[in-house]
Amino acid sequence: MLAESPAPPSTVPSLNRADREALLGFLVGMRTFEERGVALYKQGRTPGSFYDGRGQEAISVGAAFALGPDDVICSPLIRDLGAHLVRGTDLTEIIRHHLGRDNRLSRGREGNVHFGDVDRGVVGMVSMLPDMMVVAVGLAMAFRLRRERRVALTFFGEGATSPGAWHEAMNFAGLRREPVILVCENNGLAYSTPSSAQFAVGPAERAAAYGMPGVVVDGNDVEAVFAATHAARERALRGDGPTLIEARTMRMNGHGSHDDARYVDPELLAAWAERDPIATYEARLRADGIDVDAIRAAVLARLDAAVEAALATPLPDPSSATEGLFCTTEPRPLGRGDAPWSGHAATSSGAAAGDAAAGDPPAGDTTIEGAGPAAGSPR
Amino acid sequence: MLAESPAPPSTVPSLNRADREALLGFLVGMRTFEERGVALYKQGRTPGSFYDGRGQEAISVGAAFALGPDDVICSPLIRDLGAHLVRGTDLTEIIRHHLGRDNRLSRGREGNVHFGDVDRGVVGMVSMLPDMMVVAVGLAMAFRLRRERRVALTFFGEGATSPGAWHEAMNFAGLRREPVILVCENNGLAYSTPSSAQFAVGPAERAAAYGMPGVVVDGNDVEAVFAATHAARERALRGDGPTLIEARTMRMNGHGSHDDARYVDPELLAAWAERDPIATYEARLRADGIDVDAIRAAVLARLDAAVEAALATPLPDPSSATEGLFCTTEPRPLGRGDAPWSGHAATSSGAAAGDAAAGDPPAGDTTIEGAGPAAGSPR
Amino acid sequence: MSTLDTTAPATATMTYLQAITDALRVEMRRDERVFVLGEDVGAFGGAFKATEGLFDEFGADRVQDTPIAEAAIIGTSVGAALAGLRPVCEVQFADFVATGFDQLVNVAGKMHWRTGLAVPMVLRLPSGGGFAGGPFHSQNPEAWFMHAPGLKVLAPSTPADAKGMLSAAIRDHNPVCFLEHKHLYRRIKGEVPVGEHLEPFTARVARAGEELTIVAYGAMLHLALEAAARFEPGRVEVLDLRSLVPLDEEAILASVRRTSKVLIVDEANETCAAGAQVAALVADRAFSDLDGPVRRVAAPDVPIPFSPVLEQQVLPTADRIAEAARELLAY
Amino acid sequence: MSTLDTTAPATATMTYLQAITDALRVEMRRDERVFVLGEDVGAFGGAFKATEGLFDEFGADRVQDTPIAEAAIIGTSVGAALAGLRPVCEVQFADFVATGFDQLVNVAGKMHWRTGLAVPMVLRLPSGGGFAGGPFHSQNPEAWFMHAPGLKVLAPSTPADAKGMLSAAIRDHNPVCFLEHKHLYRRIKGEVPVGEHLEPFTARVARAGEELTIVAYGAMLHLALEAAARFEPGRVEVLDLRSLVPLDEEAILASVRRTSKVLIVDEANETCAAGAQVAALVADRAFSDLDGPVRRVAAPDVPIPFSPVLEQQVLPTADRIAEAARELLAY
Ligand SMILES: Cc1ncc(C[n+]2csc(CCOP(=O)(O)OP(=O)(O)O)c2C)c(N)n1
Ligand SMILES: Cc1ncc(C[n+]2csc(CCOP(=O)(O)OP(=O)(O)O)c2C)c(N)n1
Ligand SMILES: [Mg+2]
Ligand SMILES: [Mg+2]
Repeated sequence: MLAESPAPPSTVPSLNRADREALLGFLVGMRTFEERGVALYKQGRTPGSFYDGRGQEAISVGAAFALGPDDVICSPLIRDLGAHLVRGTDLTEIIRHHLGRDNRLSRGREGNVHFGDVDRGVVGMVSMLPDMMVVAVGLAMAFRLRRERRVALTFFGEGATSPGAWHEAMNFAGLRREPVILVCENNGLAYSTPSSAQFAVGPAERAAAYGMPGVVVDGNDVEAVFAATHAARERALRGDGPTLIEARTMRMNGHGSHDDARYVDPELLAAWAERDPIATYEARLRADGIDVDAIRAAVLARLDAAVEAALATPLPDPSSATEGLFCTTEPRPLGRGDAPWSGHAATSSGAAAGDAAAGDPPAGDTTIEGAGPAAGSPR
Repeated sequence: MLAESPAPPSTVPSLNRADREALLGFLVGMRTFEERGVALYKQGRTPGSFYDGRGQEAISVGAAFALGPDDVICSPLIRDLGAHLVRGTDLTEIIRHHLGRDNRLSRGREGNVHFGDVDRGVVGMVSMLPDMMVVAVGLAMAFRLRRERRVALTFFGEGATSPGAWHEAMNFAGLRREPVILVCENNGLAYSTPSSAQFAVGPAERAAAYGMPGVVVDGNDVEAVFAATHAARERALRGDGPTLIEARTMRMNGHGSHDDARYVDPELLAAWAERDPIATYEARLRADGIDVDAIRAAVLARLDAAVEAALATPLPDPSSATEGLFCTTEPRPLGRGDAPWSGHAATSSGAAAGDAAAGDPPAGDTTIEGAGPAAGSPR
Repeated sequence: MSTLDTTAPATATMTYLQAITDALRVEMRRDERVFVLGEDVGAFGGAFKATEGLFDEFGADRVQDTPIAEAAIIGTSVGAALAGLRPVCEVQFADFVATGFDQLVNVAGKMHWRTGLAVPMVLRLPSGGGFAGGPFHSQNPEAWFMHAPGLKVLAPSTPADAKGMLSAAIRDHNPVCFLEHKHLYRRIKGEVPVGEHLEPFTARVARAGEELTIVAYGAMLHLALEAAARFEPGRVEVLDLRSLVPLDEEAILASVRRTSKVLIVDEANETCAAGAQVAALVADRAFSDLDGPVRRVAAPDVPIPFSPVLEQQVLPTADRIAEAARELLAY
Repeated sequence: MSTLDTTAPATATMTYLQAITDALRVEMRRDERVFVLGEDVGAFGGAFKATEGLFDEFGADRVQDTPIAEAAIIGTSVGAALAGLRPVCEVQFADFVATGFDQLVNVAGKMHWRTGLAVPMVLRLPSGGGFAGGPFHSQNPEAWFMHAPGLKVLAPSTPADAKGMLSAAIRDHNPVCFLEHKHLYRRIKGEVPVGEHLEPFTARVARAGEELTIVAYGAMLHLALEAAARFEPGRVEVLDLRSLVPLDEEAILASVRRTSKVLIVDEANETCAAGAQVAALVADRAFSDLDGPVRRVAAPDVPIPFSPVLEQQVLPTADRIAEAARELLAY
């Protein structure tokens, strides 16, 4: 038998009420954004294609929520909009990007979820799967070589465990104990291809073949994803190397908005719909007395404003297309992302994540802009 | 713990006296050939480079010896001359090839151990590791699709388990249960790089991550390698899919003849020298009353004659270099190799390998050309 | 358009995409060694539906879904080809071929020359831009293959050629990179011979003219025709290369000798593109016939942008082709 | 040979290989962000000994042995570069770059244009033939990189250039493919400035002449010089490209405008090689200055054979270059 769980985390991360409100804000933010995105695409306002992560919101939100500001995400993929929201990337910019308007993230050069945010420590993806995982291992190597207390985190689908790049990244990470967190979103499908036609042995089980723990987690439970990522981050910061987290979930829409996904068993979808990560979390928070409707309303208001602003944005200047192939000035460093979890608030570097893990956030928290439900909603 | 051994083979293969004589002939044939090869290289008669498999002879000889005539080897690598000898490729042609003379195997287009023998079901290697393993899986797929009772066998070093191609080949083989035998020669070194800098978990242990058995075998024991390969072949013919065989051994010379391998611990070499696959096998056969010296003499005589013939061969016609980039006639099919093991002799197709596994070969064996020690020595 | 058949076959109207599916179906019916493999090509019918219906007709053994692993798709195809089968593999987007590049150039391309073993396989590569696919879904990688000895490289522009050349590629004994332009899939319709149909790997005069030759292939052929139509009939000739390896050098030279001027269009990035090779050929072997510089219209050396306004700035357009043609005619 | 230094530095005699090692050492001493990685580059010093001594001086963190995994070598270098380090990675033979091709062209090459993030890394590629290396140890893959936007491509021919351009590549903010010709490693010696030494990414007139320009780079530069020396002094000019991306178009055009004739030499396979791009450039922008066809001497489109008698048939030789020059001069 392969080891499927790591040693228990040394500190149990705690989430306070504001954290939970924030998490729900991000979950709802991702869902509503993507619903709007599908609509804009179907209205013909979004060029190219549109991809969403319906049903998988808890993974990118929960994982990113565990990161400190100096950690780097490389890269959120097509189901991982939540990670961008947690890091604080401006919502209007993201919509501009999707619409092919001028924007700070991609200048119209890239579309759909192909973007990062240099200023917030998020490296944009390439399509080739899972190339950015290899790059994440390289970032982690740099952190290790410089003895910095930061980690890199990467996302990939279960289908993306088949390309050779996955193996090379796993081998480098495991062999050299790089401080990297490898989040596999196992939604059982790679486009139309079920896992049974993708591999003989599941991703987490395979982690042992690289000398690293493989942890299976409920990908529809945002707090479970958060806790697993937090533990993996602590392990990495301790110098113990990488963790593969396999978050089990279901892709509730087609591969992209062009795909009606007729090949998916409706009963399976219905069963997973019962476990919707947002509905279940909302119920839980509502039971705790949190004003879920206020969070929803705040998120929607922001989204409406952002869409309006984005639609009013001009297209990029055509002549800009050929600029900047090469870097001719001093390279821009990766910036620091938002790290909204209260456990990071004790320090601004995130270095003391483990230490600050327990208890409520100190007063005067400066990491999160604003407070209350709106703090967790996308900007 | 990962499973490191498959179900026990359904039939125990038996080796009769002639088989053992043949095995020793091939082992000695490989050793003496390569010693001569090093000398020719150092004399400046061999262009380019020279690679040998000193200390690893038992692996390619033992593995190839288990194959039936319709099985395909894709590909013997730089330590695997023995596989070519077992399949019956003409020794003079091989030397011509090494010397860059005109020859039927490569027409002077390729050098060192980069050759196959189309007529004997041996596909020549490319340098890129382990690309030919992927090709072997494709051959096996064709055999499966056509419901043929044959297997493909591939060789690779432990260092060649790091490239992405290895993972893709393992995944395709394990997932689709291809009839392929994956022989890993773990000599602890990849050029100057020890296994400790290559991977965190050994190759055989990793086989489980692909849903296939990983078998560790003493790579210096030709009969052990034969038995493991035989079992893997039976398993493949039963439709149960691939086996990874990790044959543990030691590279006793440098990476190539240009490399003095100063980086290898002399004590380690001395320890492995005690376990030399040829000396130990010779002692065993001598104890059984086999005339080892006669085998050696026969091998040497053939080698001398082959070297002489090769040195008298003209260089290829320069204008031939640009011919035949594309195939313009009906493709040449892969031919049938020698299958000298007595267990194959009952049938000519090798289909009954399992059935014929026990006992002495029937009289009137037509698979092996000739009889006695010379049969096993290289031609 | 010549065919190898001697009798004039019946035709049907098909899109470029339907013609490709038709070729696969006809060749699979004709030769049971032919099979297709790739990501999602099975019951789903492929990302572009090029293999639609084949799974139902031929079953899972001959229409194989694979894991996401381009090196294995190509490499196992090489193995199957060595064993005597005729794999037709699909890379979901041509852009992803870079992840299986080594198997293609080092294993497939060099096999016959090195060993005498044939590798009869086809690699279908949905390529090209024009629909806001962005930097990773718009590439035209053909020049990489042209610079790798041992690969044939085809890039048809019409439904009939797509069918005839894909069928001929499947019957060829060599590894063939078959570039099917995604932007033509559903936009271009034409008459296509029904049943067996083969096209040779040669160029074709798509429009005759006396004063200037425009050399193009794939999606660019249609822009070249559009640009040529803006001039008086008989002035601008358009040569559709169709095949890049082998390159129909005689057809190119014959046309340029007649017109004395040449404009070469590439959708690919300019440097070292197919058009550079055509320009080098003309500058060497038709030099004395030239009455003007060898001009090119190609994508500049940047990735293909997503936003349509940027993409149209980078990709050649009929306007830019016509403008360059006008200048050359006036030279 | 221009340098960016203003004072004339002291020089030492070095082989091409020693110059490379020297550049690595100087730059690693100068900038602690610089580190090297690759197969066997550590204590062993690399397959060609290019990193000899560096492990002892800089330790295992800055001179890293890697597993055999070119995609990971390149891809982790991209990551390290994004984090602000300056990786210099070695592919053991340039031929093996095909296994890491995707990371190079799709990740490294496109990063800055797409995201604004710089990828300051150098990929050292021991390339070229001439020593019976055979089909997999003799390739010249530079045209593939030239056709992939966002990569700089250098190919020095002298020890001083090897040092100066490698140092400049390490300080460049972009991914640079550095083609070091294996056959020059120990055969070519020259004076090399000691200490810091930078060369710009421009071409250089290696020999001045009035009647014909031979354009070459890498190992071919030496054959071109040998061929040029067979003619009267002042007749044949030899231009050493040194850098392929950026390509010094002005230097090429200026030379051809002066001489009116051009011969381009490629060790790489002819189709779509660097020389095809140079030919296309000349045929377009120097057309009116040309007094003869744009000729090329290049390897034909086959793999590079092992047996020296075959290899010499395929690779350009001084004889074949001189013969083509003679024909052009007489044109
Ligand atoms: C190397 C490569 N080959 C093919 C593709 C085309 N492709 C895009 S997404 C996808 C399916 C990915 O499945 P999975 O990794 O499970 O992610 P999911 O879509 O389920 O989130 C495929 C095949 C690609 N992006 N990269
Ligand atoms: C893809 C690739 N990268 C690099 C090399 C260069 N190379 C040739 S042999 C070798 C070491 C191989 O080690 P291993 O697989 O253990 O085989 P061994 O030499 O020990 O038999 C290396 C790195 C190669 N052949 N292919
Ligand atoms: Mg999936
Ligand atoms: Mg080894």
